[in-house]
Order: sequence, then C-alpha cells, then structure tokens
Amino acid sequence: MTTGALLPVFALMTSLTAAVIIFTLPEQKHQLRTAVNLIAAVLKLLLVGLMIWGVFQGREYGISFPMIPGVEFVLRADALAMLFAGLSASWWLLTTVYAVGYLEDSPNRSRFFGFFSLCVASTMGIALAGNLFTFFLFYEMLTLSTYPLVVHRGTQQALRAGRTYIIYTLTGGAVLLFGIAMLHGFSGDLPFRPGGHFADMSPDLQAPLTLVFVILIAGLGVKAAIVPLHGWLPTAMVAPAPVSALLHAVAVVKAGAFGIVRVVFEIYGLETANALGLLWGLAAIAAFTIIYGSARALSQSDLKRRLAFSTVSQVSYIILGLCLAGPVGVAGGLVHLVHQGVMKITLFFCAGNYAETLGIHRIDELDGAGRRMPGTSVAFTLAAFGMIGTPPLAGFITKWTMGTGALAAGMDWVIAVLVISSLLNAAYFLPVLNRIWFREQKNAWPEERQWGRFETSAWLLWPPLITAGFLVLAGLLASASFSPLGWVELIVAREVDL
Amino acid sequence: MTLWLMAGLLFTPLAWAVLTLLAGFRRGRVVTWLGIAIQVLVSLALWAVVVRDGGFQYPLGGWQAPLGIELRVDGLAVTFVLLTALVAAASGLHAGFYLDPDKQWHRYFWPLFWFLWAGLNVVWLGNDLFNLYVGLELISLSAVGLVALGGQSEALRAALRYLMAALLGSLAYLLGVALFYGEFGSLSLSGIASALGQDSSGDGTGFALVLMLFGLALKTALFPMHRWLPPAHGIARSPVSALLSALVVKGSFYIAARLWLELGAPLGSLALAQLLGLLGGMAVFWGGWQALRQRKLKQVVAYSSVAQIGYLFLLFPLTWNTTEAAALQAQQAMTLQVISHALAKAAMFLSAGNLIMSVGSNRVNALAGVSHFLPFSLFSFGLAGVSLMGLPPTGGFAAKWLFLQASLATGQWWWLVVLLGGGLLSAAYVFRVYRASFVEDSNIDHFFHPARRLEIIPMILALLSLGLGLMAEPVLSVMALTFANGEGT
Amino acid sequence: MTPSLLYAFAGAALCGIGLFGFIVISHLLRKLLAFNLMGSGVFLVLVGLAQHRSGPDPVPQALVLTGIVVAIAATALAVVLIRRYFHLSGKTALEDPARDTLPHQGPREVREAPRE
Amino acid sequence: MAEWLLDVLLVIALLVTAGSVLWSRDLFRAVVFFIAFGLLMALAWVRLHAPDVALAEAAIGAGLTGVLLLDAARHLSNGKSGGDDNKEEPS
Amino acid sequence: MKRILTLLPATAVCLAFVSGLAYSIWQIAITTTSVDLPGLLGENLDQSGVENPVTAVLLNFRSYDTLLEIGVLVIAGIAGISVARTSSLEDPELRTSDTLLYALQRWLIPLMLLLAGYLLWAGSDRPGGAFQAGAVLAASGVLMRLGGIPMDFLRPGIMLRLGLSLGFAVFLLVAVTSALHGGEFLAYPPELAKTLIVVIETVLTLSIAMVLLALFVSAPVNNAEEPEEGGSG
Repeated sequence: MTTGALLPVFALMTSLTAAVIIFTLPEQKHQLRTAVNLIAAVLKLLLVGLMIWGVFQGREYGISFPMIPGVEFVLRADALAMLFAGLSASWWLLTTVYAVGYLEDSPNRSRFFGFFSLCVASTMGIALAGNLFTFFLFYEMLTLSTYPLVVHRGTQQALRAGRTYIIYTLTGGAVLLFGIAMLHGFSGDLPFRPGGHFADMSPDLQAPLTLVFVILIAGLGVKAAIVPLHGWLPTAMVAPAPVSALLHAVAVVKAGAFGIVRVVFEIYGLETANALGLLWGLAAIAAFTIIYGSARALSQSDLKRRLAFSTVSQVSYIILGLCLAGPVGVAGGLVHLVHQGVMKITLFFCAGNYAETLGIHRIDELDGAGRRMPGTSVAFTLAAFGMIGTPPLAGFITKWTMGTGALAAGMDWVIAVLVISSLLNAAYFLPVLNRIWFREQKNAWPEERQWGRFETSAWLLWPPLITAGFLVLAGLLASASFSPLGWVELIVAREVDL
Repeated sequence: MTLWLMAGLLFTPLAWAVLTLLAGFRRGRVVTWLGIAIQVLVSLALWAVVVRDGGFQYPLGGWQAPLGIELRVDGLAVTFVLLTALVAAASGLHAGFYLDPDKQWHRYFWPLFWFLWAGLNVVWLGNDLFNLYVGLELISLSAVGLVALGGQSEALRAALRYLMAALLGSLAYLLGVALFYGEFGSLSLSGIASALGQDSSGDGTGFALVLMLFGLALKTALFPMHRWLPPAHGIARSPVSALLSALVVKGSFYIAARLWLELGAPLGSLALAQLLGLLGGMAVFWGGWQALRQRKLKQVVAYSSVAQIGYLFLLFPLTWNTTEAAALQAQQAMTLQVISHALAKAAMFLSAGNLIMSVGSNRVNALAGVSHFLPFSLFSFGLAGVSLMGLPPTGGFAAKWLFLQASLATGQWWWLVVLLGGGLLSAAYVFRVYRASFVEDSNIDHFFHPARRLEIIPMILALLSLGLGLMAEPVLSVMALTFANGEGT
Repeated sequence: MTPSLLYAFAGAALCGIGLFGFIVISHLLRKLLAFNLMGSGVFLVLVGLAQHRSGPDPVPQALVLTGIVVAIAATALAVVLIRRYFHLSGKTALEDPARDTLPHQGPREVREAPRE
Repeated sequence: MAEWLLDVLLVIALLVTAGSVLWSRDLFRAVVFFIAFGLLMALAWVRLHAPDVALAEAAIGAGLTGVLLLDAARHLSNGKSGGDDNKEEPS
Repeated sequence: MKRILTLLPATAVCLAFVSGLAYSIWQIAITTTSVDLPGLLGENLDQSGVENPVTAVLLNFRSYDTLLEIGVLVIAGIAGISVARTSSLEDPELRTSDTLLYALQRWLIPLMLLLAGYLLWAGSDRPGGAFQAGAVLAASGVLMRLGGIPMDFLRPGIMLRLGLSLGFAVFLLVAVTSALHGGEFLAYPPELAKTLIVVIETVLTLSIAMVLLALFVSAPVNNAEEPEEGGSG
C-alpha cells in the first residue's frame, strides 16, 4: 500500500481524530479546542490540496476492502471527488473560524465542535466515496452528526426542527437504501465509473432501471431539498448560523446534489439516463423547484428563512445543469456546486453577524445596517448580486454557462427558467439591500461601533470577507484553469465522453 | 491441546460457579476476574483452532453419538462462544462495580452468572436434542434467578412471568424431542438430519418441529408471545438485563435456527416459514411502537429487544425452498444480526444503567439536558442506537443489507417493508432518548459521573458493534467453517 | 397397538389437559400444578412412544429421570418465588402490570408531566 | 385381556385425577389430588417397565413435590388470598 | 358469558394441539426407527461399570446431561435462597404440636434413612440411585423440619452453600480429572468407572437432598427488599 492510497484515509482521519479529541476535552479548555480545530482544518486543507494537485497530474488515489459479502468499502479521489472535497475542506476552515467567534461564551461548545468535526468527516467521506454503498455510509453518518447541531440550542423550537429534520432525512435514507439494494440486487456492486455501467444494457432492464432511478433520486432529493421534499430545510433555520452555513452551503444539501451527480454520471451514465428519458423528468422537477423556491423566498420576512428558500431554489440549478446533458450545460451545473456554496456561505455568515452583533433576525429590522456594519454589508451585497447573476460575479458565470448549454442542447425553455429565477432573485434580494444601505436606522443598536475596532469580532468578520472576495475572483478569473470553472471543465473532459 | 481447550471451556464456568458460590460478593468478584480471563482466553484459543483447522466433533465421555452426547464445534458455534465470552465478560466486569457489594444477596449474582455462561456454551455447542433441553433449562433457571435477585415484589412478578413462559416453552420443546426420538430412535441432531436425508419418512415429525419452534419462539419472545420479556429485562439490574437481552434470548433462537436449517427443508412448510417471518415482522413494528411509548428508559431498551428479535425470524422464510445463494445470505444476515444486536444491546443496557445511576431516575424525561455534561455513557448509548437503527457502518446495517439482498433475491419483497420501516421506527425511539438529552430548559444542575471503568465497558461494546459492519466479511468467513472431515452441514 | 402406545396417547391427553389449565387458570400455584401435569404427559409420550416398538428402552427412562429432577427444581424454585411474591404483594396471580406508557398524544405531552 | 383392562383403567384414572387437580374448588384438595396423581404415575411407570422412574416418581413426584405444594397451599390460603379462579390470558 | 368467550379459544387451541399430537404419535408409531439405540446400549453396557442400564445412561453414557441437571438443581437452590430472607429457622408457625406426627416421625425417619441408603446402594445394579435416594433423604428432612427439629446447617451460610455444591463439585472434579489425562471431558477410566460412579452417586444423594430441603425451607419471612434501579427519582 502506498502513501498515495492512504491520502484519502488521512483526509478522513484528520476530522475524525479532531472529533474524538474534542469530545474528550473538558468544556473549559476553549483555547486548546480551538487550536485542535484549526490545526486539523489546515492539515486537511493541505492534504486535499495535495490530492488536487495529484489528480490534476492525472494520478488517482484510492483504497478499498471488502466489508460485507458482495460489497466493498471504496475510497477514491477522482476529479469530481476533489471538487466537493476541496469545497468542504476550505469551507470547514472558514466555518470553524467563524463558529469559534460565533459561539463565544455559549455553553456546550465541546459538544458542538465535536459533532461539527464529525459532520465534516462525513462530508469528506461523501466526496471520496468510490461506490454507492460507501456513499450511503457517509450519507447516513452526515444525517446523524448534523442532528445534534440542529438541536444545539435545546429550545422547544430547535427540538421540533430537529425532529422534522431527522424524519425527513432518515426516511430519505431508507428510500435511498432501498434503491441501492435493488440496484445491487440485479447488477452487483457498482463502483462509480465515468460513463456509468449501463451503456449497453439489455432492453428488459429498462423498466427496473427507470424505477430504481426514481427511487434513488427520491432518496437523494430529500437532502438536495427538491420540491416536495424540501420541508425540513426552512425549519432547520433555528440552528446557529455556522450550522446553517454548513447545512446550506457545504454539507447537507450539497451531499444530496452531489449524490445525484454521481448517480447520473457514474452509475447510469449521462447518455443512458438521457436515453431512458429520465433527465426530462428530472429537469422538469428541478425547474419547478427553482421557480417555487424563489417564489416562496419572496414572501418570507425572516432573513434566514428567506435565505433558506433561496437555497431550495439554487441547489436545483445544479440538477438542472446535469439534465442539459451536454458538456457546457453540465459544466454550468457542476460549477454551481462551488458557486452556490461560496455565495450562500457568505450570506449566512453575514446573516449570522447581523443576528449576533445587532440582534437582527427580521428583514425589516435591517434598516440602516450598512452604516453600522459596512464590511459585513459589503460582503452580503456582493453575494446577493452574485445570486441574482450580475456580471462578473460567480453566479453570473453559472447562469451564463448554463444558458449556453441549454441552447446547445436545444432546451430553450431552460433560458426562460433562468431568466424568471433571476428576476425573482432580484425581487427578493434587492429590497433587502435597499433596507441595508438606503434606509434610516429605526431603532438604536444594542451596541454602537467604536472607532479603532472592527464592526464585530474579527473571527466573525473575516470569513465572510474572504468568501466574498472568493466569489468575485471566481467570476473574474473564470477562464483560468485553476478556477472552479476550469476544474469543472477538467472533470467534464474526463467524465463525460460526449 | 484441543481436548484441553474443550475441557477448559466446559469446566471453567461450572467450576467458577461453585467457587463463587462459596465466596462472598467481593471475593467472588476477584475470583470472577480470574475466571473471566481464563474463559476469554480459552474461547479465543478455541476460535483460533477452529479458524486454523476447521471444526470437529467432540464426544463427551468418549461415547460417540447416538449412544453418548457429541458436541459440534464448528465455525458458527465458536463464533457464538467467543461472542458470549465477550459480552459476558463485559457484563461481569460491569456488574462487579455496579452492584452494591453490601447487599447480602448480591453474592448470588456470581454463581448464577457463571451457570448462565455455562448454559450458553452448552447451547452453542450442543448437537444432542435432549442435551440442548437441559442447556435451555440451565439458562432459563439461572436467568430467572438473576431477575428475581433482590426479591422485590415487581422483580418477583417479572421473574415468575418469565419462569412460567420459559417452562411452557421448554415443555413444548421437550415434547418435540419425544416425538423425534420416537421416530428416529436417536437424539443427535445431525443423525436425525442424515436419517431424514436417506429416507424422507418424516411423517408426524412435522408437528414435532412446529412444537419445538413454538416453544423456542416463546422463549425467544417472538411476538405475540413476547409479553414476559419487557418486565423481566426492564426490572433486572442493568448488567443482568444486558446478559438477558444480548445472549439469553439468542440461545433459544439459535436452537430454532439450527433445527430449521437442518430439518426445515424436509419437515417445514411454506406456511410455517411465512408465518414465522410474518410474526417476526409484526414483532418489529409492535416492539418498535411500544418502545416509542415507554416512559422508563430500560423499558424502551427492552421493547427494542422485542423488535430486534423480530428481524431474526426473517431467516425462516428466506431459507425455505430458496436458492442456495439467497439462503446463505439470509444465514449470514441472521448471524450478523445476532452478533451486532448482542453487542449493541449489551452496550445499551449497561450505559442505560450508568445513566440511571447518574441522574438518579429511570425515566426517559429525567435525561433532560444531560448531554450538557457530555456523559460518556450517552455516547455509548447513542452508538449502540446507531447499530439498532441499522445505519452504516454498523453490524446492524450489514445484517439489514444482507436481509434486503436475500429478500430481493427470493422475490419476497414484502420483507423490505419490515426492514426499512423497522429501521425508521427504531430511529424514532432512539432519537426520543437523544432528544430528551438535548433539552436545555431543564433545571438539572448536578450530575453524578459514574466511575470511568463503568463507562468504558459499554463504550467498547458499542464500538465493536459499530466496527462489526466493517469486519463483517472476515467474521462471516469464520461462521461458514464446517467440519474438517467434511461431514455435518 | 401396544400398552406403551396407550400410555403415549394418555400422555398426549395429559398434555392437552395441562396446557388448558396452564392457559386458563391464573392462580399461580394451580398453574404450577398444570405445568407438572403437562410434564408428566410429555414424559409418558417420550417413554411410551419409544417403547412401543423396541420394548423397554433405558435411554428414554434415563431422560425422564433427568426431566423429573429438572421439573422438581423448577417447581421448587417457582414455589419459593410464589410464596415470597404472595408475602410481599398478597397476590396469587400475575395480573397485567400497570401500563407505564405514554398517553396516546405522543411524546410532546410528557414534557409537562410532573416528574416523580 | 386383563392386562389391557388394567392399563385402560389406569389411564382413565390418571386422566380423571388430572382433571380433578385442575378443577377442584379447594386448593388444598387440588394438591392432594396431585399427590394421588403422582402415585398413579408411579404405577404407570411400573406398567411401562420403568422401575427406576417409578421409584423416582413416587419419591419426588408424589412425595416431595406433594409436601412442598401442600405447605405452599396452606401458606397461600392462610393469608389474604386473591381470587382462585380469575381467568386470564396466557402469559 | 365473558368467561365462555375466553374459554372457547383456549379450548379450541388445546383440542387442536391434542389432536395434532395424537395424530403424529399415531404416524410415528406405524413407522420403524433407523437406529437401534437399546441394542447399542446393550453392547456397551459391560464397559460402563454398572449393571443397571438406566444408571449407566445417566452416569456414564449421558453423564453430561446429568452433570448439567445437577447444575440446574443447584441453580434452583441458589435462586431460592437468594430471594429468601430466612432469618431464623425457629418459625413457631412451623412447629407442629401434633403428637401423632411426632410419634410417626420417631419411627418413620430412621426407616426413611434406611430406605435412602438402600436405594443408593442398589442403584448400580438394580432400580434405584442417587435421585431416588436423595428424594427420600430430603423427604425425611422435611418431616424432621415439620417436627420442629432444628437444622442449623440449613441457615444461609457457608455450610448450606458447601452442601449445595458438594455433589456438583465432586462430579465436576471427576469429569475434569479424566480430561487432564488427555481424554475427553467426563471420560472415566474403565477400571475405575464403577468406583467413580458410586462416589458420585453418594455425594449427589447428599446434595440433592440438601438442595430440595433448602428450597423447602426458603419460605419468605421478613421484608428486606431492594428498590428498583432509579425507582426513587
């Protein structure tokens, strides 16, 4: 076994080990805990960077061993895996920094950071999983490790949200398991493989394959918050802001979306899925979700709930991109995995800052917040414009690429969906920006800003600024080979042989 | 070497039962530590021998079957012997610190504990129908004695209920043995199986099989004959509950499974197989639903046993008249379910005992806010719960997966409802406990941390049950080992 | 038909009578009597059936001896338990223990329930 | 034929005694019937050419169990006994 | 009415059970067995060390069953004394003043002891053996107890526990000694078989009597009890 084979294992172990250490640390050892957290996060980022570099060079890292008769445990670092792994590793570092600031002086931090690390470990596992079975393993682990984060506050509301969350996700997990078991039943253990496994399937397999596809998507769709299965997401907003950032931007919804990507690309194969007529249905649902989510966001008065519905809408961009079934469209979908992540994490960081510093939860309380917290507000504004799709920000890149892809695939109606969605985005973000920047302050803030100090704690301020900077760069430098778009094009070149 | 190992395996628990009977609680504890060490080592060595050389028959007293009693030492048997050694050692060590040494009657825990262990080994290794009966009685009576320990009114009620059920079950089994002896003139299970194979004139013994399965199902607390279990397992001291749930119910199930696998094909019927599976399925739902409604923590765990036992009975429909591959999967699933449930349930009862000790109440609601103190036992409880829910990578998941595959392969898709629905239901009752522990607005301000040694034991068991899913393949390869000389299964 | 078989059938009938008593009667001591009747029935079936063809067969007789000892052990233990149970609770039957479950509304209600 | 008659009579006696054990009103009487049943069983074992079992049955089944149960029955009917004939589902 | 409704299913179950059982007994009775165990037993009887085939089966061929069965008996004894709170054996309630019984005892008890001894001695070649002897011994003990004769060794104490376990322990030692010499568990050397069996039978008689007596006297006396786990909270 070479070191290369062990890289994915190490990447997993960093956060697992961190979790174990943190759980055993006494509650009062805040500094030591923060140190452990940050060291593990940096270490993991380095490891992932190393793997990204290797994968870029055309190497592959992987390890597998038999687990249950007929089933292998497979970890494999390919280009697609690295997209998600890179996303989660870098956002883990930032979210950790943010969470340290956010949870200052609050109880149960040991518990929080322990489960937080477990959650990141599961995300890493989801990224590196080399077959559906391993994917499922980490997928369920993610469910379990996020539950304590959702109910962290321990209030009745939080506990109710936790219950909703767990009912949705575990049911989804059971459905997914059902699908995996069926698939396994008629074709054995299926490693993820570019091009899929069913390129030349026999005709009598068509009906069961279609059925299994629907079941798999239904199972994964719960986490990806596809419309009728999205109910848990807005409720889970009671969780602390770093958790919301994590749930929305990186871990949970992306796990669902990423799973759908894996199933479509590497189990069925894009062409087969298309040939079975499955992508049409998926595209229709995704389009509906996009519109529905945006429309619902419009009527929310709570900032975090508005952002939550926005997530419902945005995640389906990824799925819609896949359904375009052409290299460009697919690239647009995949790149949104990163772009949506960076934009949404910024928005949630900012929402958290408003709530933590100024006690703002509702949108109509935001009046004049721009002058009190300019840094946060700038970041928020950038991310909001990104969401709307203003050039040259990240969101624009997504929408542009997808639009091109839609034209290439002859699915012109997708353009209409994109336009309507952008208009709706504008409709629910612009009033917020208006309040932040152009309205007079209504009530006195709990604490006024003091000269010579940051508008809020540095731990809280820097993460959104960094992510905001990233989303600008991702837009500006989209054509560079190391940008998300560049990497996605590499994936598409390797994965989709169109 | 092998002969000595076997002698040690059979002798140690019985001898230690006598030794501890003569000692008081504290001295008995020290003596027990030594015994546990010996017994675990012997079990490990025997396991290693079988892994290396394959299984063998062990004629007791030098008399071959059918005249004498032969033990069959194959892969499955030694796997269970080792499992018993692990779980019993954990429960025994835990009990040594958990039970109050100053209560006079706790000294009797040790001899009963050792007799129970001895009885379990008799059952795992037994190949003689009557010997199995005696083994069952050995287990039942010592288990009843352990439940009744302390002699409080509720405990006595539970113990009596348990005793009555166990006696009825044993008699039904014995009646089946009587019919088998009348038909075949032999008591050796493999002898009967080969006689059946030669001239399948098993007329009349079909009813005997039904009787035995019924009796054993009663002792295993299969729905709707489960009503004795929750009071008994709920009221016993936690280490005792761990032993009962983890091992004792498995003993009678194991006999039922062996009977079925050896004699089920000629003597069973489709209706019987499906009926047993159906009852198992109903047990999964009923037990889960009841667990969700219990107020006492240990009652939740006890009802969860009723549910988990239900899964085991899917073995029957999935091995009757099915393809060899599917039947093998079902057997593997059963084995994994037995092992993982034993580990997880023992971990759960032991940690439940610790939690009860910590908060001073046995109610689920009393756990409000305890996660604030990060009790180690809550983690153990949680990890064990993951295995019960059947989420990966636990042993419970591996078992569920194999059952799923077997159901799909045999076209008996209706069991999927049981497997998936049951998992969700168990998630519901496990999360009810988690949820309680996360409540913040409680006025709990003091929390008694039990000794680390009490907390570490359930954690080890829980981790083992968690890791079983990752090690399932090697474990199952041992289970498949039969006899070196090619006879037997 | 031999006398042995007659006894085997008598054993079957005894089993039936015993089972009926065991199911129907709630008084613990009578239950115990029913259990012993059933046990005797099983022993008769065991010996009667085996000796029906081959004449006297020491093996089932030895088994019955073992069985009788096991039965008396169980009976004696049960008597001790019953007597002590009676002493503590004044009851001679196992009625259903008071159900200690949640009300039907579900777990939410329980939070308000007073702690004991 | 006489032997058959003996066996048949013995069997009938066994069954009748067994019935009386279960359905006699008085617990004490039930136990006395049970002792009688044990003695009849001992006879049955003799008829089955099983003298060892017959001895054991007489000593254990009839003798010891009888005394044990008689003692218990006295104890149970002395105290605040519950209803004798409460019907209940199988346990 | 209600009673009939509950009785009806029970009756149906029992009738079905009896008819099923009778049917299969009939079925089994008209077939032949494949194994001739009595014949096999006859061939091996001379190696067992005893004449009485039942004793040979109990204490040699299937001695493992017997060993475990004594274990069951000991368990019952342990469980019995563990729930009992017998502080004193001088229970006035138990002492009978019946002169007839008292007179009976004086004659009966020596006679029973004699009978027990005979049964034990006869066991190896004629009907009889440890169980019967033990039962008779226990019965005489019960009589003595009813007569109010103090039997201090039955108090929960080391003597009682020694008595409970003596027979079992000796049996077990014999079993393991043979295994130490490289044989199987419970395999007696043929030349010693008879001696060993007689020794085992003797100690078993004592132990069986002891266990049964202990169970007889474990009547509940006082109210010591232990609360349920966490029951106070």
